[in-house]
Amino acid sequence: MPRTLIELETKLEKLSVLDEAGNLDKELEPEISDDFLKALFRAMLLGRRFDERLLSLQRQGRIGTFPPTTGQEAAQLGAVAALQPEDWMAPSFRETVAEVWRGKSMESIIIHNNGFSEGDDADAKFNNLPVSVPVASQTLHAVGIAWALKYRKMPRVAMTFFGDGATSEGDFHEALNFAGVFQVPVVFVCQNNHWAISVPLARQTRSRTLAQKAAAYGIPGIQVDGNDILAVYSAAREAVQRARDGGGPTLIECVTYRLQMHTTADDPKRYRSDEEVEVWRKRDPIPRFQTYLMDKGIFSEEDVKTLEASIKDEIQQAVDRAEERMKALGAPLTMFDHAYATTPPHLEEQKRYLKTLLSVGGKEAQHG
Amino acid sequence: MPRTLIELETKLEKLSVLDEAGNLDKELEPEISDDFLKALFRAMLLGRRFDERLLSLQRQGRIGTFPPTTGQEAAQLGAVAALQPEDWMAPSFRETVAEVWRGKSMESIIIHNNGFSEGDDADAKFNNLPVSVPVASQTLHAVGIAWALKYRKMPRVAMTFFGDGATSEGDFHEALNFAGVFQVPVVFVCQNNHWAISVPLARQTRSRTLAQKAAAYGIPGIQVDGNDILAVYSAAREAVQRARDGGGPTLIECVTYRLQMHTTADDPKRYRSDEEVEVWRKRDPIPRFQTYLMDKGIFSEEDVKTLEASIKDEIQQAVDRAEERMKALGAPLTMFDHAYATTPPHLEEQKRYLKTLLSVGGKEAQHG
Amino acid sequence: MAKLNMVQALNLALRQEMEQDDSVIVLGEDVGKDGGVFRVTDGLAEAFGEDRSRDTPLAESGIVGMAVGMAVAGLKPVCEIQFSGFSYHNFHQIENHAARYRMRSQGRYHVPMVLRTPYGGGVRALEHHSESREVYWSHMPGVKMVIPSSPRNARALLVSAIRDPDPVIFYESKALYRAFREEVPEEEETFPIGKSRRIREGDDLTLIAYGAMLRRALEAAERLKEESGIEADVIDLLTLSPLDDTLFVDSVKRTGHAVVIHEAPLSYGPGAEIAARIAEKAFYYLEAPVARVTGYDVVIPLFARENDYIPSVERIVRESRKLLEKI
Amino acid sequence: MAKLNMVQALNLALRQEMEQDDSVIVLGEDVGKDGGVFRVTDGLAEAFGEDRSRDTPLAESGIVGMAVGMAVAGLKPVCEIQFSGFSYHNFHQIENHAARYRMRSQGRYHVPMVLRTPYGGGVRALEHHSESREVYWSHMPGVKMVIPSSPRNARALLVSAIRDPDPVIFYESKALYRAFREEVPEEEETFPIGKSRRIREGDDLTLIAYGAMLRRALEAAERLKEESGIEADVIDLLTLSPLDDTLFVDSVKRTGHAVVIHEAPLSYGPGAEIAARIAEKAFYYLEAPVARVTGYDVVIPLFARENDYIPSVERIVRESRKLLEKI
Ligand SMILES: Cc1ncc(C[n+]2csc(CCOP(=O)(O)OP(=O)(O)O)c2C)c(N)n1
Ligand SMILES: Cc1ncc(C[n+]2csc(CCOP(=O)(O)OP(=O)(O)O)c2C)c(N)n1
Ligand SMILES: [Mg+2]
Ligand SMILES: [Mg+2]
Repeated sequence: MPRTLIELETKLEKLSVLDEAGNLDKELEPEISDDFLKALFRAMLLGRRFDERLLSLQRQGRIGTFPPTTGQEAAQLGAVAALQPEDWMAPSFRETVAEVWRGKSMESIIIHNNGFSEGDDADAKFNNLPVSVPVASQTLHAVGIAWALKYRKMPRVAMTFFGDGATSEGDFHEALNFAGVFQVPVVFVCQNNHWAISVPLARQTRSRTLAQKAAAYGIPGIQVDGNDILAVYSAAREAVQRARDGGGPTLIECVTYRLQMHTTADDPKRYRSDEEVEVWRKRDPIPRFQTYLMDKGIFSEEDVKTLEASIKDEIQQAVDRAEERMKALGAPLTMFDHAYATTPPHLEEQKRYLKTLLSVGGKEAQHG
Repeated sequence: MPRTLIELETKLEKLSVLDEAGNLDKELEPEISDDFLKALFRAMLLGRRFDERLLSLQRQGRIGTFPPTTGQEAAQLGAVAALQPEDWMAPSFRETVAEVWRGKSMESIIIHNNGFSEGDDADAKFNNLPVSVPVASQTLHAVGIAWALKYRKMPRVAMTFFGDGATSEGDFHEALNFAGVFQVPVVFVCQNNHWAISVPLARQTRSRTLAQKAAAYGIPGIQVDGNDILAVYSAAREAVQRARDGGGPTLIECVTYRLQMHTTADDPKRYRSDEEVEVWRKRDPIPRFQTYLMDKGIFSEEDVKTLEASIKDEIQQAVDRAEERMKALGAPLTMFDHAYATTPPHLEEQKRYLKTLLSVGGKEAQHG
Repeated sequence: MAKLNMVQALNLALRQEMEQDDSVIVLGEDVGKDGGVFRVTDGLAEAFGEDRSRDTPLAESGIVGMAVGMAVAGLKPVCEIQFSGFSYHNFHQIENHAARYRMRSQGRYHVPMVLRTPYGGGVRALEHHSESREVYWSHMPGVKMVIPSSPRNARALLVSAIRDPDPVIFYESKALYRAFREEVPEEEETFPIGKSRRIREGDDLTLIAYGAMLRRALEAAERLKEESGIEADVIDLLTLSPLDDTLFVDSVKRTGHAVVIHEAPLSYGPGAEIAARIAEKAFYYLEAPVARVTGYDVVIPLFARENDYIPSVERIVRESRKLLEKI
Repeated sequence: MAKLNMVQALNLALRQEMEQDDSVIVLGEDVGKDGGVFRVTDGLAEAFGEDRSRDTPLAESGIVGMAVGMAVAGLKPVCEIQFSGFSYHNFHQIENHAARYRMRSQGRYHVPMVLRTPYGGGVRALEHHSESREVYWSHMPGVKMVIPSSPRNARALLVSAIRDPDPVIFYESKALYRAFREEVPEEEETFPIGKSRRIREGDDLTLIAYGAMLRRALEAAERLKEESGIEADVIDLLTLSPLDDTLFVDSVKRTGHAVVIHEAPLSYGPGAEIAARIAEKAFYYLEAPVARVTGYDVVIPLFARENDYIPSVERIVRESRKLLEKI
């Protein structure tokens, strides 16, 4: 001292690879096999079409409230694409596209969106936590999992997702601080979609970027164009690798946009302008990536058409299967099933009681 | 973009004015009147001697557990010295020196330390909150107060104190973030005394400084030598002025050291070395400030002696008054007094019940 | 008098209090432009400015901790916590501070704040959006716990809560928000916190409920009368803490039988306290144990099954009959 | 067998479980080198390494949220929250997550964690260091709530809690930590969670208590016998949730009279549930209402007055006599 500037111990960076029009910064292009690129594109498109379908199902009353993902496909997929199945994912509630990539069936998602806990099953091959509704709370679970992985000397990492709004919660802070102190293999992926329901980013925090919040924890932070899947993937791959190599946590801010309503119960017209949405529609991650693939010569208009058809089919089958499966669901007594490993006597008693109620009155005995 | 560094919107700085030996950086010397300098010195010394006296009272069983302040006088006083009485102070639990500066009587502190809520009275001239034991929680109250001050267009500020450990709590994060977003007149004073009970700073967070955590909220942060009252005062005055002028919040990290145990229930030998303590003993804020005053020619060895005698006297009187006052305290029924503005019927009933208990059995009826 | 649903009635209460008293400040997530996810604060930001219906960052402890400070400094904050399932994030700020500043400061400071939050099931919502945990707040010394059951009493109680010098937790049943309309006078109306109300008179049985379950209790009473000629006294608690036991104790002294109904889980639920009070104060009048018709001791299931969890009219009727047969 | 106080007995439980099972991880503030502010984790870091008795940053939600993740990933975390007065900071992590991962994941994940925390008054501590809020956890579906009353049962219950596949909240009475010693066998001993125990037999009256109050109940029973020839049955609940009502209900069927004792506030307190259960299951045996000898409905006063808040032996004796005179 006397009056000097504080130097930070880690870098705070920004990264973009493909611009809005799909033009490539050659130097930064990540090496990805053609097959993997195509798989990513399919997953993006499937995510988009599935979201559209869910929205129409919701409008028809065939599913309940859900949070759309349109516009955020690159942010989610670019991140999870860097994981192995045995790595862990701790999602928030808006990572449907990432969940499907990681083995969750669309059928289950529909069933979950109909209020059946049976929709919360998951592909055992993947270590995915179920969705977590309380904002930011799951970030701590990811840290705990990463702690366990490090303790068990397993070469795996945990990745957790959350929104811009989530960065305001105390749990976000505690998670990043713990991760920094314990240097555990966790990657924090913030989908900065500019809105937390009706609250715009500028009212969420005064910091210019969310990535710079990493400075508070002495960990690296990077802001990427979240609608640029190559940028997201590059940053995620780097962070995952660092975590796997014992280099500790990273905060990745993916700058993206929620093109739809917060959930189907929300009306965004109350708080944001169509013009703003239009600006972001032009930054849609899908056409941009498609341009890149076409420029690269590994994808044609024809391929897109074939893909659209096969996706449509796949979604339809999932809807059909879900609706079929749901006919057999609904037995209320299952509410007692997963309360504890062993159902304690008082719950057995309550279960018997509900059973009696159901048997005497049929459904009518129960419903108000 | 493409890959670039993130620039912060506010400065993160370090400041020191007097070095360990009391040598001055002339350029940075704040303008303070001689009388004010002397008043500060008296308060520092009084704080030290009072702490010593409390420790001996505690060892004699004449007060309960308390958190000593020795070593942190400059950090506390330098900060509150920048306030007006009508400004607000939201302390944690270790700001005895600051509280006494702001009108709290030593007598009350002794009474509080004996488990009497009557010790929680305060000088009505000052807007001080009572001590807050849950770590970091009071920082939010300061933000709320500052919000009210801004709303009411009052030219006042709120200052809140907390420790290095407190920066790990979610409430700290939420407080700084709210303060940043609302740009309210609040000054966050972190007394980084290197320990949170047995946990050293390096295990509390991976960030190299605590001041840099301000970057997460887009607000200015400054690290000062917390054992250098001139540095603390300079930084506090600047922050208070900025807040008063509508410039919003500041985070000040005062680097200091807890020379004593965490509380009298703690044994620091379990977790830290005498050598470490010795290093910090040499950085004691009091001799350093004394040297400065003597070098400045406004204070002599003789003055110190006179001061010590008057302080001793003042403390003795406080002890005597407290012990006298406590004789009259202890009526248990007061526990119902400040529960609600109007005591609801069930509490009246419980109060009557306790009254009966006390009257039938005397004290013995109650105590187990 | 206009016919209002509960959302509109609550909005009226806020609007009128904000008009009269510029220390009343609404704050919370999405309470500004959006008017709250249930629209309870609709139009307040337009009418009174953004500072008076203040959108905050997404942090419940922050909202409540800030409100505590605002209240200490003389304002009357009315926080909205978007769903009661997220009010646990601010639990420590209420238990450790809102409930204690008066005591801790020997009366110098107090915390005239309201924490409004939607609770309960029945609207086909996601996890954490349907539960009832009113006991947490009812057991907590230093706060008051209020649960209205209709648009009119919601409005009157919210006005009283805002004016109350102590912290009030105000649970609003989502199922009631738009369930029905009621005449709500434009003129000021308050209802004392800490008072219950008799809603229906009868000598055979006492039904005790609050919030969304009050309506079901009333429906059950009608059916008991129609189907079996049983006349039920129905008590609406309205305030859970401080609990007014005078009306239900008197009632049970006449009827000898009581059923308490709530959505919250059975064990250590509100019904336990009601049953204990009745036993303490009307023991020799009781002809049968107080029956508790409640949620089960599990987390309320996702919405496909929530109606099997929440006490139904049918179930209240059935348990009431069972109780009386025991005479 | 060694004579151990409760701190030592808990330490033994941790030590032995950690020896046997390297998935058992202690974590919390000051649990490492310092051995916990009450020394319950003394020596564990030395014996098993710092990762096994892990000092964390100062953040309760962080500790518990991290533990939830550790448990989901297959470890058995034992968190220490330094005082139960700070466990509200992590309330949402327990209510929203620890209690629900099993259900939410349809049984795929579960949360075998323990949250140990000192509760209750009687040690002349600061504000927030003396309260009893066991109801918050007892009412919460998906967790278990245990409160031991002696070194030996504390050790046995902690072993059971650590091995339990579901989350257990484990309240330790500070007043009991060093109050007395008891023979605690070196060999493994467990005690089933969800079971109460009869500690003393008698036919005149049932005293129901747990934690620190159990000792006072026993003392009261001795005095009742000596002074008035009254023979009390004494039941130690040990687990509050799931609540074992078999013993106390049976007992009341014999005695016709019950007194329940706790430090927690009266209203919506544990005693309410006990009283309601007794009424439900032994109504026709009850000769008087269940008496509740409890803390008052205010925040426990600072330590100069705490003994006027906590139920005393004298008060238990008095209320027991009053109850029996009513026969
Ligand atoms: C703790 C908590 N508080 C409030 C809510 C209600 N809520 C659900 S989503 C949401 C906004 C989240 O914003 P962000 O983190 O940006 O995620 P996004 O919805 O944009 O994906 C809110 C307030 C919640 N689920 N959890
Ligand atoms: C929320 C909360 N958790 C735990 C404690 C127990 N406790 C009291 S002081 C303390 C350490 C505080 O460290 P720091 O913030 O650095 O302040 P210092 O004691 O050094 O002044 C702890 C853990 C508490 N009072 N509040
Ligand atoms: Mg968002
Ligand atoms: Mg410290």
